[in-house]
Amino acid sequence: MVHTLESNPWQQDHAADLLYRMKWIRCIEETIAGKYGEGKMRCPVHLSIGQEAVSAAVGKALRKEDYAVSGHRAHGHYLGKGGDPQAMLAEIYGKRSGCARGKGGSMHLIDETVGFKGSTAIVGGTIPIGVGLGYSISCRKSDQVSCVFFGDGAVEEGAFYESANFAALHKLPVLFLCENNFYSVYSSLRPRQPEGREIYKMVEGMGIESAQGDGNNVLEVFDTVASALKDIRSGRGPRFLEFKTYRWREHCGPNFDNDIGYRTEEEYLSWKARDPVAQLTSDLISKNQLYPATVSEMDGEIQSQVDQFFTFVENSPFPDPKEAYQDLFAPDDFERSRL
Amino acid sequence: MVHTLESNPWQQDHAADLLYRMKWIRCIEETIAGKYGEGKMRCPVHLSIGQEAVSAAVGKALRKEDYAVSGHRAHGHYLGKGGDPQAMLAEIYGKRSGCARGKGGSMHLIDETVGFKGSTAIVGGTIPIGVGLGYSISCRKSDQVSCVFFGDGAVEEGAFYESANFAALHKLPVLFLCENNFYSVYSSLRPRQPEGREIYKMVEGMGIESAQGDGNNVLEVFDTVASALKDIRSGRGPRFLEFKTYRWREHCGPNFDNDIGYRTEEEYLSWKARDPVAQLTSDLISKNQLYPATVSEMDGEIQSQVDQFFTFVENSPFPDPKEAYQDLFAPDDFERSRL
Amino acid sequence: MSRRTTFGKAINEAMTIAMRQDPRVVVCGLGTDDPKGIFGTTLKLQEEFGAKRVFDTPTSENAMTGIMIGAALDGMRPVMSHQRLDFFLLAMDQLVNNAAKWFYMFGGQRSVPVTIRLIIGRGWGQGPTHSQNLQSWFAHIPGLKVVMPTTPADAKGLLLSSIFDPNPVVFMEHRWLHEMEGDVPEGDYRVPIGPVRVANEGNDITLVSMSYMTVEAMQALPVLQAHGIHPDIIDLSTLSPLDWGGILKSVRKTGRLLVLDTSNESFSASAEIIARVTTEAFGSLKQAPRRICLPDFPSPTSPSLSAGFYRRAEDIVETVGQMMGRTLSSESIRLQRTTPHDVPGNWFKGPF
Amino acid sequence: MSRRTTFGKAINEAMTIAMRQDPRVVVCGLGTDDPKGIFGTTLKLQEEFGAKRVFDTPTSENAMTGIMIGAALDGMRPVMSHQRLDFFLLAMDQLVNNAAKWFYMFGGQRSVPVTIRLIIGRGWGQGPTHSQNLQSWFAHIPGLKVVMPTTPADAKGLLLSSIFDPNPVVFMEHRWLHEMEGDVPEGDYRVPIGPVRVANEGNDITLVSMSYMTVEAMQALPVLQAHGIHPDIIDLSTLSPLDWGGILKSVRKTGRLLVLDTSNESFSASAEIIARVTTEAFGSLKQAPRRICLPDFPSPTSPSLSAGFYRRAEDIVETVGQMMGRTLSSESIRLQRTTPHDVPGNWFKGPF
Ligand SMILES: Cc1ncc(C[n+]2csc(CCOP(=O)(O)OP(=O)(O)O)c2C)c(N)n1
Ligand SMILES: Cc1ncc(C[n+]2csc(CCOP(=O)(O)OP(=O)(O)O)c2C)c(N)n1
Ligand SMILES: [Mg+2]
Ligand SMILES: [Mg+2]
Repeated sequence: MVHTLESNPWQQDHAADLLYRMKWIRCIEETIAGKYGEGKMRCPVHLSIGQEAVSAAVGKALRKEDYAVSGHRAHGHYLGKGGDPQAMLAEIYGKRSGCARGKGGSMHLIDETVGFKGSTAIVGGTIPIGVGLGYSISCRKSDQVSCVFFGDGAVEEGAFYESANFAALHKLPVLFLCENNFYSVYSSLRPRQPEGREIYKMVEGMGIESAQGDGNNVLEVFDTVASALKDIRSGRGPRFLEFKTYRWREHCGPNFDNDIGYRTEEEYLSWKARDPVAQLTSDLISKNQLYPATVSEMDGEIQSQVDQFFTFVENSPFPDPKEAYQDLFAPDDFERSRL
Repeated sequence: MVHTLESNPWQQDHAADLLYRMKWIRCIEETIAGKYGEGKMRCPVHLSIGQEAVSAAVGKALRKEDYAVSGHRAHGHYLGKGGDPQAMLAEIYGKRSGCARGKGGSMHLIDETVGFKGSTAIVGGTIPIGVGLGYSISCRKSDQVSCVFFGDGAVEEGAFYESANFAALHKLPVLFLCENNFYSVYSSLRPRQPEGREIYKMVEGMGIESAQGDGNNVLEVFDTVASALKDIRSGRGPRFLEFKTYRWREHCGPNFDNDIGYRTEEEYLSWKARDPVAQLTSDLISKNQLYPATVSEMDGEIQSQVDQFFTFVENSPFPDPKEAYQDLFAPDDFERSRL
Repeated sequence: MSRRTTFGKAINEAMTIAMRQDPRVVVCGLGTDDPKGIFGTTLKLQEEFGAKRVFDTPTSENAMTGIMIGAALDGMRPVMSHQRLDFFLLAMDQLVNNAAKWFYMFGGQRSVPVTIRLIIGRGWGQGPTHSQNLQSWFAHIPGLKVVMPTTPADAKGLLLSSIFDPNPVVFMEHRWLHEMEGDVPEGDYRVPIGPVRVANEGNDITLVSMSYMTVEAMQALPVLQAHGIHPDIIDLSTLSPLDWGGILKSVRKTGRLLVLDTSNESFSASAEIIARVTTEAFGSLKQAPRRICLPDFPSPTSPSLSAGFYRRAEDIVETVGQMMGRTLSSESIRLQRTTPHDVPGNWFKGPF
Repeated sequence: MSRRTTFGKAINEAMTIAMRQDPRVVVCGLGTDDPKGIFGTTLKLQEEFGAKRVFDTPTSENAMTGIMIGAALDGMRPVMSHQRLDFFLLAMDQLVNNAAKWFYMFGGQRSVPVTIRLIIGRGWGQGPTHSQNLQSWFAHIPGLKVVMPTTPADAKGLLLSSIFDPNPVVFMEHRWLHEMEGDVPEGDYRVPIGPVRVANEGNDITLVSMSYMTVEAMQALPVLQAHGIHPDIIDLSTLSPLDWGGILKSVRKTGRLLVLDTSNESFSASAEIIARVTTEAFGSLKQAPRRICLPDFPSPTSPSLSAGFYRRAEDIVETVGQMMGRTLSSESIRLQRTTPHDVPGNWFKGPF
């Protein structure tokens, strides 16, 4: 049947595998965007189209048993980590087969089978969670890493700073992964952070080794992340990586919104010209590492899978309304003993 | 009668004035310590004995119309800023003439007539308040400065970080004044902040010009603060100053507690040897800038004033129990129109 | 003079009038000056009043609250907006330990004239952390005023009063009200903080309601009236300090109390209404008071789970019927609904 | 086998037993390993279990809560302590948006077995921000269990149950209980979270009480008995989920309800007790329920202001008397008091 991200036909070829992973995420999100207007996905969705390089590279660099957590814009992180795409889509459609059984929607993704421990809707809310996973890992003396995805806006929350301090203090195996896409909703960095201050440099001052990179260059992202993970696994404490990138569509929802005034069409086009998928594709083709025909094959293969996902999900049952009143508490010992 | 800090007989002599100011604070706090066991000061008190240099120097360097806010250990900051000592003591004794009418106690000092806008009991809680005062000042285009006193522990609160970011972003006239006395209650820095990380350097990374100094050298503190204030007043944004110093007595209460195990007697003695009051005294005497007799005169003058304060306060009336049920809300327009 | 306008525009108008009148009024919060202007409520403010008085902020809810408290202590009158109440949970320390207590704990010297707008989400899969109704939390804290307007006129009049109130005011706006229309007086129109609004007068039963639930109550009204049941509908436009006189007067008249609360049932504001009425007017009660609230669960996201989760006019009709010993059909209300259950009206295109 | 020990030592014992039994139990919070050991409750833990499992933390209440939630999501069972509930206001986002909702909002997959100890201050000039009682806040949030033991045995048994409960538990300790003595069973003694504790059985009136107020109720008891009044005293050792059956059974028997709450009156937990009893057992009530709470003001610092602020056994006796139509003297209680009003006993030397 459909194969998972890890069993894609190009996985043996590093660059092609990364391309596949980016396309996988892109295709799923583009299809969401295309169908959102039908009104069947009745929850806010934050698409990461344009930002796939980070999701793909980090997802590949992490091991399956590593942990990841994220925020509102988590589709890419979840899929990149190997999260079940049908369960994600079903969640967005509010179906019972959703990864959170319809309780959470797009902003609450989880797939514990691949270490994706959860994404939530409060900006910065999972940063401490990810650090706590790191603390737990360190108690178990395992060589797992906990990866925390967040944006440039989340950096402004005190929770980020407090979490960074604790991770540095206890040298926890945490990868702080900041996607700086220059915006928080419709706000540029200007009303939020001092001019000229680089986020990664500030974090360096907090006592965490940090670096910055081009978030649209998937090969570079992979290498940077892989080397940071090696450091972290060897017990050298947390690392902070900032990748500059750009979201193409509106903050929340399926449309483009460069016309409404908070950013310019030119800015968008300049970033679109640096599309991580197109860049890698033309790069590989020009170097003869990939045939144009392979690209089409890849696209076709992915699209047909994604179509199957949507068909399955659209035909999946909704949860019974009564399920709204289930799972408030996990059963405690006394309840279990009564069962 | 009694004269205020600003009208002390030595105010024309810079160094002697600073000495007077330190002694003023020291004497009041030592007297509190001596009398606390009587059980008449029925609220927690956090003494700053040993840390007077910062309070004295900052208080002198600030103008009366500048603002200051502080936290739980605020006696020195309040007195240094020129706060009414009787009103402070009355507050600690729970008397109606207290600066907060007995509602707040030692941890809630206020004297708006000298710009001391308030100290509160939640660690880090007034840091944003002080930045907000700075924002308001900047709206009024006045050249006042808002000085925020806090400790090394408060730096760990996200509120500090968020406040620093906002102050840097808007270039607000705020002086962040951190007294690093190496402890938060009975906790050394070790379980709280990464080893080797200097607080002022971290804050530099947040985008605020920062410096560190010897908090027991009152002349140096004064010069550092005066120069920072000049920068701030000229519109160059906030400044962060970290002064290393040491509290002599227990975290809260009148006793010494070097025996209970969280710090050593040796450590205490090494800091006591650097007593800011004794250091400046011997320095001035050795340079013939001060006669020993003057020191005695100063001590006598201060002690006799302080004794008068205590006598006055101890004989002051308690608030009427009914006052507990007053001043929940300031009267609004509708209530005022009904009066 | 009044004219019809929406709840959201009435809020915008109140802020505009306040800012024109008093240079100490400043407006901030995430997205204040962005193209959407917090559901339209802050549009044009920055153009008229400049970037120093109207500004976007970092995502730092806790410190920003403290910063505006600090500004208020220096005489400014800040209005802060949060697009969801849920985000404001980050700022409870500043709200409760500083704003609510400053005037009292410093002996009545300096009050904190800050207004905090909190928007309550609902529908379109807002889910567990974008649709909380924590009015009972705020009302439990001595020193806070808590305002929850339902009509556009109250939104305007109470917001102006909140801004010029010398005390901290938590001003709660239900997202489903922003596009609702009503008559709104022009100019500096103020509604006092405190008195309840009597939305309908009747003798048979007292409905005490708040915010969007009052809209549902008003939808239930014609059906009840058609069955000869005439309720007092009391809208708690101010939740704290609460106008107990207004409620008790009504219950003493009707002898029956049904409370409609937008929040989860247990330990909600509805409990205080029932408790206070029972302790003070026990003898007037003809029967046990009741309440209609949300179940004690977070709000689920899926439309199939949220469909039955929220209580609506139908439930009010049925419960009132039960209390009056009648079986009332709410069929007509159900038939009138032209929009899916998870949007407030056809104007709502999601996502927030 | 049980022996007499204090509430504080019982808590220490519970943590020791839990840590011995399960390596996933970790204990942290400001001052956990300092010489005072959080009023003695965490003493010796680090010696026995090491610095990785028992540790002091930075003053970062919000992130530390999230960090321990994260650890719990990976199977650990953290116990966090806050020397004052008031400090924990900084962490409401993590508590309410993450801990309380995680299990539900991810469809019942992964629960959060974290226990959060909150100490409620009182007396010796703790003042407005060191003595808040926000149990009604926590109890209003679906997904949180809220425990408030009064006796040393309950402290031990409920803490052990809390630590091993798969859900987040807010465990509230009144500072005035730490030195109180009682019989405490040895070993792994568990008290189920949920059932109320019947502290006294009687037929005349139901006193529903919580935490330290139950101590005051027990002081009132002999005076009431001496006047032939025999109350049911029901101690809400678990506030949520609440054992309504236990309360209703009592009120159906006595027909009278007096609720004793440690918090400010309006919108407090007492309101929910009265509201629920009234809606469900209206017919059994012989008269209006009443409650004894703190006035709706922050706690003042000066001893002359706090003296009348707190409600005590005297007030209970008088109110019960009024409800029973009797004038009862509480003189004997007043005479028995050998300590100033602002300390729990002569052992208390301040400052916290
Ligand atoms: C605490 C909190 N404040 C505000 C919001 C509203 N909000 C949702 S997404 C978002 C933008 C965050 O920006 P960033 O972290 O850069 O992520 P991006 O959307 O760019 O991926 C904001 C402010 C929220 N969800 N939570
Ligand atoms: C939010 C909060 N957490 C914890 C406390 C308890 N507490 C009171 S004083 C203090 C120490 C703070 O240390 P520091 O900021 O260095 O000030 P210092 O006492 O050394 O002057 C702590 C943790 C508190 N008051 N508020
Ligand atoms: Mg961003
Ligand atoms: Mg310190």
